Amino acid sequence: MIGFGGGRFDRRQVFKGTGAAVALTALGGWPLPAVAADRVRAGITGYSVINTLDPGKATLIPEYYVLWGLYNGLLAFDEKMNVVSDLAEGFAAVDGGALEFKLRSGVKFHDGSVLSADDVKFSFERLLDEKFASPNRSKLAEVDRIEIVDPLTVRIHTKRAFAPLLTFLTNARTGTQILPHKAVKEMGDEKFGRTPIGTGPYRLQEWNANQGLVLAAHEGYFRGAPRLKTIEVPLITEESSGVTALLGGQIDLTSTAPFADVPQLEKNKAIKVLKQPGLNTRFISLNLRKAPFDDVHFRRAVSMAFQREAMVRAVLFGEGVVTNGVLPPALGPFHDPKPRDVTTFNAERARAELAKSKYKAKDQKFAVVTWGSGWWKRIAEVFVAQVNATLGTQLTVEVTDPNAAYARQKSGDFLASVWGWTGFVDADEYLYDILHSKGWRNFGGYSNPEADKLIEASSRELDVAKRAAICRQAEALVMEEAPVIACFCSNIHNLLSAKVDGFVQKPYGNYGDQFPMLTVA
Amino acid sequence: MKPTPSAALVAIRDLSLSFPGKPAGTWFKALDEVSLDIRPREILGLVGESGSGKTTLGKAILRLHRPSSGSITIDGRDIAQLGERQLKPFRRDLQMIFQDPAASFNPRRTIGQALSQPLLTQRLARRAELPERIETLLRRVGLPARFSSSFPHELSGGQLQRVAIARALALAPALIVADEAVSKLDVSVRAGVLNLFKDIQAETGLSMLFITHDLEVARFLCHRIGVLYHGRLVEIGPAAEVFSRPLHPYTKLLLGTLDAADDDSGDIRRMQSVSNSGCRYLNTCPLAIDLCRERRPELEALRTGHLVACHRAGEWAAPGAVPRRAEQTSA
Amino acid sequence: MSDVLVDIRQLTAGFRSQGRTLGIVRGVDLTIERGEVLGIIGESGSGKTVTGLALLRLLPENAEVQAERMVFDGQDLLTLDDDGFGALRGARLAMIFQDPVASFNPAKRIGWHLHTIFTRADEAKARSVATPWRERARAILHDVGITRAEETIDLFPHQLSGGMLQRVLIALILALEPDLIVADEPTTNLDKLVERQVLRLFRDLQRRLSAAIVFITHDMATAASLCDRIAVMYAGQIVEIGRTRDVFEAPSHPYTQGLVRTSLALARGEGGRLAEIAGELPNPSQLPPGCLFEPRCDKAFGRCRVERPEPFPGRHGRAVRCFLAEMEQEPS
Amino acid sequence: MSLSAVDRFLPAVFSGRRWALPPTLRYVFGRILGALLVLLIGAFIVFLTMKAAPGDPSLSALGEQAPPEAIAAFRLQHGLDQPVITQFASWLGQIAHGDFGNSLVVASGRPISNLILSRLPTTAFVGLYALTIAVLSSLVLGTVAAVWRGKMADMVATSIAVLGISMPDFFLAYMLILGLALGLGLFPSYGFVAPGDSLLGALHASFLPALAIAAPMAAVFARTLRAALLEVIRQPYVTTARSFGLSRAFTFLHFIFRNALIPYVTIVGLQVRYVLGGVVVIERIFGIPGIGSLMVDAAFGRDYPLVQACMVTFLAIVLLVNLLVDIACTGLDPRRSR
Amino acid sequence: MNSKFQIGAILRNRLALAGLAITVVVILAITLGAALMPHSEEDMDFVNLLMPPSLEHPFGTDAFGRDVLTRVLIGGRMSLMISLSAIALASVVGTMMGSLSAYHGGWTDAVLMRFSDLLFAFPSFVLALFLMVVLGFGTPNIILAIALVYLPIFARIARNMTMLIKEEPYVQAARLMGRRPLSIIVGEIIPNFSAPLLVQASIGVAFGIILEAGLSFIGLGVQPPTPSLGSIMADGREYFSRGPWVLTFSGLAISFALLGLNLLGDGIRDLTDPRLRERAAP
Repeated sequence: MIGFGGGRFDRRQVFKGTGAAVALTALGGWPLPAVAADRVRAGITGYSVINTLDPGKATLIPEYYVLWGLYNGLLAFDEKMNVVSDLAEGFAAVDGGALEFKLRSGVKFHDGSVLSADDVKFSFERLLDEKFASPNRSKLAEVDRIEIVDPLTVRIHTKRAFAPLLTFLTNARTGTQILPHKAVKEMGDEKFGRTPIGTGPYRLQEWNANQGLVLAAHEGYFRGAPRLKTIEVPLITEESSGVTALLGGQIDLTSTAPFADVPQLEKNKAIKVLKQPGLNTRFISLNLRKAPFDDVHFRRAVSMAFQREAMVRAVLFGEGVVTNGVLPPALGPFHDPKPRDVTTFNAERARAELAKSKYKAKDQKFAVVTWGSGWWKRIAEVFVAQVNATLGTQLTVEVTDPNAAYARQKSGDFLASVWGWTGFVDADEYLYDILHSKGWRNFGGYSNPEADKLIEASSRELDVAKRAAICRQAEALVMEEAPVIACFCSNIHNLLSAKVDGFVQKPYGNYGDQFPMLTVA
Repeated sequence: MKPTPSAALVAIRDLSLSFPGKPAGTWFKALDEVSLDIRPREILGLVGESGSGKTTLGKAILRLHRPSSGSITIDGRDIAQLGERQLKPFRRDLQMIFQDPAASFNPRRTIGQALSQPLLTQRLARRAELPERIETLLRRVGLPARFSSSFPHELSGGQLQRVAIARALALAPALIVADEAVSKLDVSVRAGVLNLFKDIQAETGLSMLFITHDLEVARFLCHRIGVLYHGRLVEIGPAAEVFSRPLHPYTKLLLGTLDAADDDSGDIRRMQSVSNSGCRYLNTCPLAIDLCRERRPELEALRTGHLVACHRAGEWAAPGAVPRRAEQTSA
Repeated sequence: MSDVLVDIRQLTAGFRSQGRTLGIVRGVDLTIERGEVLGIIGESGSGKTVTGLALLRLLPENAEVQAERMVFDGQDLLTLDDDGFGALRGARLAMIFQDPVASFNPAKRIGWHLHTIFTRADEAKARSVATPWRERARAILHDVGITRAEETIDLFPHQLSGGMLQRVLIALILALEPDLIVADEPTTNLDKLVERQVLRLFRDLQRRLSAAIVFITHDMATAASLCDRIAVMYAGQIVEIGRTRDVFEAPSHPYTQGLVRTSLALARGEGGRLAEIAGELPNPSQLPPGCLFEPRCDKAFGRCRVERPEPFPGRHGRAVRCFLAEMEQEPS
Repeated sequence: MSLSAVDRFLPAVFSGRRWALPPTLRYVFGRILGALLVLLIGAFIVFLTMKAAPGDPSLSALGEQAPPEAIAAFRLQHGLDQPVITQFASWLGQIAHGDFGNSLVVASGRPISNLILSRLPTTAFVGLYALTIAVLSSLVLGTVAAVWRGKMADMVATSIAVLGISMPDFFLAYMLILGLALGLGLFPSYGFVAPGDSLLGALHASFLPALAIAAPMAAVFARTLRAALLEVIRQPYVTTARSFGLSRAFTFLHFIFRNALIPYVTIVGLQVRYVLGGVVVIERIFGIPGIGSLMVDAAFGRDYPLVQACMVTFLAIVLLVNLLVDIACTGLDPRRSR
Repeated sequence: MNSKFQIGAILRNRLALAGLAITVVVILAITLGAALMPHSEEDMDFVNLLMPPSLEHPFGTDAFGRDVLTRVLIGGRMSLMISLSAIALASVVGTMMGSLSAYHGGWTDAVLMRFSDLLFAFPSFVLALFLMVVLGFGTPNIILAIALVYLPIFARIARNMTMLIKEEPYVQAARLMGRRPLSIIVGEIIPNFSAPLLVQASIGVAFGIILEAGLSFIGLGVQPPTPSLGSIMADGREYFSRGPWVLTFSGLAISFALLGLNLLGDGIRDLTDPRLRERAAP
């Protein structure tokens, strides 16, 4: 059966053409509808899997992309990454170290129920519940208890002063978004993950497992119904396919862009490219328990043996900045822009450090683990090529798949592996998790009691400037020992069709939270 | 009564062989309890239509097939169920000449290589002796020694069949099975090869099982003739006897002394023309009676050394006797 | 009106292969009279099949056929285009091949073949037949001795034996009612018993259609039992032709003599040794300069080695390609 | 065909006289039974092999940032801590009830059967589309090449065919995108339209992927058809048909083409394997939500149950097609029915 | 069946000649040519990243500034090596498997053929993908995966041919001499279907290259920095719009090599398959 899309198309127009080619040209793009004033196709590119839309269970970036448009947190980040109010009108420290949040009144969930302090308490306690086994539990690990003062006031008591808490309550990659208590209880966790209900500007209308989702405007949104009635979110595995889809008018914006294409895309008047250094860190993870990386001199030698600038050019096509540690520039005061010797290419010093180490270059024939076929692989290639050239080692690249790579990280079955983290909004997630001897992402087994103390102190310091200073100090101390080989921080990108406006990019790669801001010409 | 084994070079008793048939799970009885002796220094002819089991019998005797049951006794040893390894010593005594001379030789080996293979395998010659041995063999079958370096496709069918005889002779076997050995040859060369068979048998005194569908060739060459019909040996006897006084109705049909009804009876393949109970020839036989349906006839000696498997053959045996046709008997 | 149906002069045929042409038939002269059975005997490679195929213009594309004259019933075949020839085939000329199984379209039932041929025959004779084809099919199958005609019509070729299929082929020819039938070794693949029956059918066929038959065979006995005249081919030439009785009782060419001696000895059941023809057919690319049979001939003399004999005519249409025959006929 | 050896596995009762099934039915029945047997063995081997693979589904399911306690809970919940044999037994038990279990990673918690059922029509559509293009073009190319063999037309058709199989489908896909999508803008370079929504739209949207899959196949088909036609032309029955004076058109259609279809259909059936293989990469390039891209996602995600289900599905499709081709060939070639 | 073919015959067959010529050019290019290239396939040049084709770099440079032509030549060598090894493995094991299975029949045959049927029933790329995920990455595993995909094809050919040839009188004659089965299979049977094996092998090598390229293309390829044609294409795909020459030239290189192998395979088939030869005489 041939359907003609509700009369949008005139039969004669199709067949008047002189040949099949003409007819097909006339059909170009059809029947995928052209951008309509009330809908936008916001492709999630580079990913194909969304498992859950339950913030308490979410782990994957594309999951967050969507749930940022479905939920709100108590707080949010503004364009400059300042913490601002969201569901909470405001907050204040009360005596005894607790934080008191005053909720907006009249905020409605998608199911029409009204937000109350009980929902907040429920959402956080659910996250804290060990049986629930939330991957985001660590965000609230320092929370002692949650107290309902009145239906619109809630107090969060922490075990100790915990500076990162405020950032962890934002609508970012946190999992602390607020859920409706009653609805979750009625549905159960499993079902809720698939039919989510939040306070956000959009609600889930349709979800085809790893094909895409359709979001519909939440008419009762507390900031007013969003302009766009429908957001279609196709999942596009290949980034480059995302670009061709955008250029072909099949989607209107993308969540990422292939680094290589950015310069050309910037020249294309039909689209807009938004970019900035993101909240991410890319490094070579080393296993400090095994030779040769148990030797600090060898680590330093390797760290000084390659040009990070060349890596940024060859791997990211210039779409990123070199880093001297794990804290990315987007963290503002936490980032120390001053170059460090140990993370700066210097062939002579590298060889000098190598000479000091107990290992000989020619004995080093191990593989640097990486995965995929994209730029993750290229990091390892550039790294290995340069280190071999500088030090005379015979390192190789071992490409595997992300799962195997991660499994090997966790089990310690690696010597060096390309690694990195993305979307962390608080310095503590970088410093403590990766470099503290008890940090659960500290796969290399690095341990420095002095650094541990500093990192712990930083999380207790509530004054941002002071806390940043401690963090920089800790990072400087750690990086001298090169427990990981810092490489770079990559830019984040969004591609927008020229017709789309209103998208404001934030360094953690906010996507869904901008859906209500979008306008279509 | 069965042939006495004492005089036999090869004694075959109740040899049966079945192949898996279509549809799966059924079996096709290619040989059905065949018993016969191959005597020293004789050429035994085996005649019958295509599909009668002549070739199968020949190959079973040579153990190119493994019989389902029955025995093949050579030198007092039953080789019917021996494995390939145990057969090796018997191999040199039993050789075969095949119907298609072109297919009898590996196209990639020269005639010389083909002739030296058996000698080397059975360790009958050292490498140094080979050229001389090959030349002798080739001369023996009337071919020039220069053929030694030729490839099979460079020789004609007649020449190749001579080489095949030479190859069989190389091992000085006691028995050669020749399977339609002249039927693919051109008329003008056939006579020469037939003469060669006759000469060689006379000179070496080996025995020969000569399988053919050509009765004239069989009469020319063979001392005794056996007639196969659908896996059953229906008649066996001295060549002159069988040709001049055939006992089985089928033999008579073959010899043209008894006319079959000139129609398609039994000719449609899917209609099984071969009877599975009683006498196999039942459906085609103009002389069949109820007894033929009920009991399978066994080989019996009606004259000295002339055996036949037919309930009504006795009626022929007396000179001048003619059995009445089936219609009359059953009426 | 002449009784000559086919008149061929100097037919040569060969095959192009890898840039060369390999000659197979080398100057065959042949006349076939209406209603006669002409046997062509010879061994494989002697060119008898190619002669037959050339007669019906059925040789494959890489074949090269030339002739001085090819006349069929007063019609010059050499100037006839392919469509014109196609109209002759099936209507006036027909052929039966060696392998009956391979002659049938394996995907179609016997009835389909018959039906197709009825259509073709009616079209060629420009007639319409009211009888339903099934009835015609049944009748014609009965004519060739197939009693289970009704069943046979619905069978596929592979379900029939070679003998049955050869009968059906004969039925097809019967339906076509041609004037000339070329039968190429039609009984070679059959068992002796079936062969006898099929040969009998051939005699029937010839009687009913009063068609001329060219019967190609390598079997002397078969030829003798069926044919009015015999042509003996050797290496692409007719070495001897004449009335069957003449050729068999008094073979003139040494090759014919050899063949006849052997087959007679076998037929009579004589013991002792058979007469042999030594040697092999000549390689078509390395023909002897003189008589083609010379290398195998025990009667060859000097002239045979340098000169190729022409056919020397004799009585009753006899012709022999041998200098000995010439000498016999021209007493000097 | 791959199933021919199955006969030997069938107990004799099926061919015995007690079962008075007509031969064709018995044949089909035997084939189905054989296919099921292969399917079962295949499923078992796939299951065992997958278990031996490195990597951990819990990690992919929960993401890189999952803490250890979540992983332990996940493993317990999905029975991954059970012995392999127990897992296989329970898996087989589920399958018997038409339940492939739930996806662990790719679409966590969803029933795999739903997932596959939702993807299958897409792959079937693209695959059949490609097959149609390949069959139609190869019929023309192959016939032209055979009829005018040795002539210019043959050279052209044969060259196209050789070029067709010399180009990897994914390379061709990119060249098509470059030329027809990005260059001329005739077709979309990405995306899929369900034929249920709009058949014309679906044909348009899937043209490039279908063409990329079809091209190498069309080449193989055309060569097969050419060879088959030339083979049949040499058959004695064709000469016989000519000797009867049957017209060229009739002879070609009923004798030559008709019988050349037998090897042609067999090859078309065999090539379905390649269609399905090609679909995997092509679906990924063009973003088509079919079973091929599902398989890749599942493989990369170590979604054990899903990979197994995909492999079993692929196996089932191939076996089904083989079965159909077998039956079709039995229809085309009466010699096949015993 | 006389499956001997001579160089002279190849030269007379235009297709086979073209195939042979292309294959020779390819082999020369990836051996001599690669050795003569002024660039190294691994040396990175961060100044000349993604340079379009020029005299200095006829195929341009890639994201690391490496010369694409050099990489294509070295990569071609790698791809051919992988495919050749895989096909060699598959043909030797498959042929022995098929021949033994056909020669002995019975349960050996049933089990071996069942196994091969099973491998054959999976779409080849899906099977290769599955095997790669199961076996893990790395060149030996690619070879193994491709070999396993091709194993049943060779087993099948060998089985069918052995089934036919083992009934040939010359094989029977060899048995009558008392020769051992293995000696007969290796000495008498297999050489007589070497032509179809060779045809299948040359086509198999072509498909092996495609298979390897396909695996590399979705990210399961050989380990860097060693290039293979597939991994070069996969890299090129990453920046296809920025430097289309990388994907295009490596793709064309594959197509060229495959063209040669396919033509050669066709040519050998034409020359050796008696059914395809015009009848010289009836």
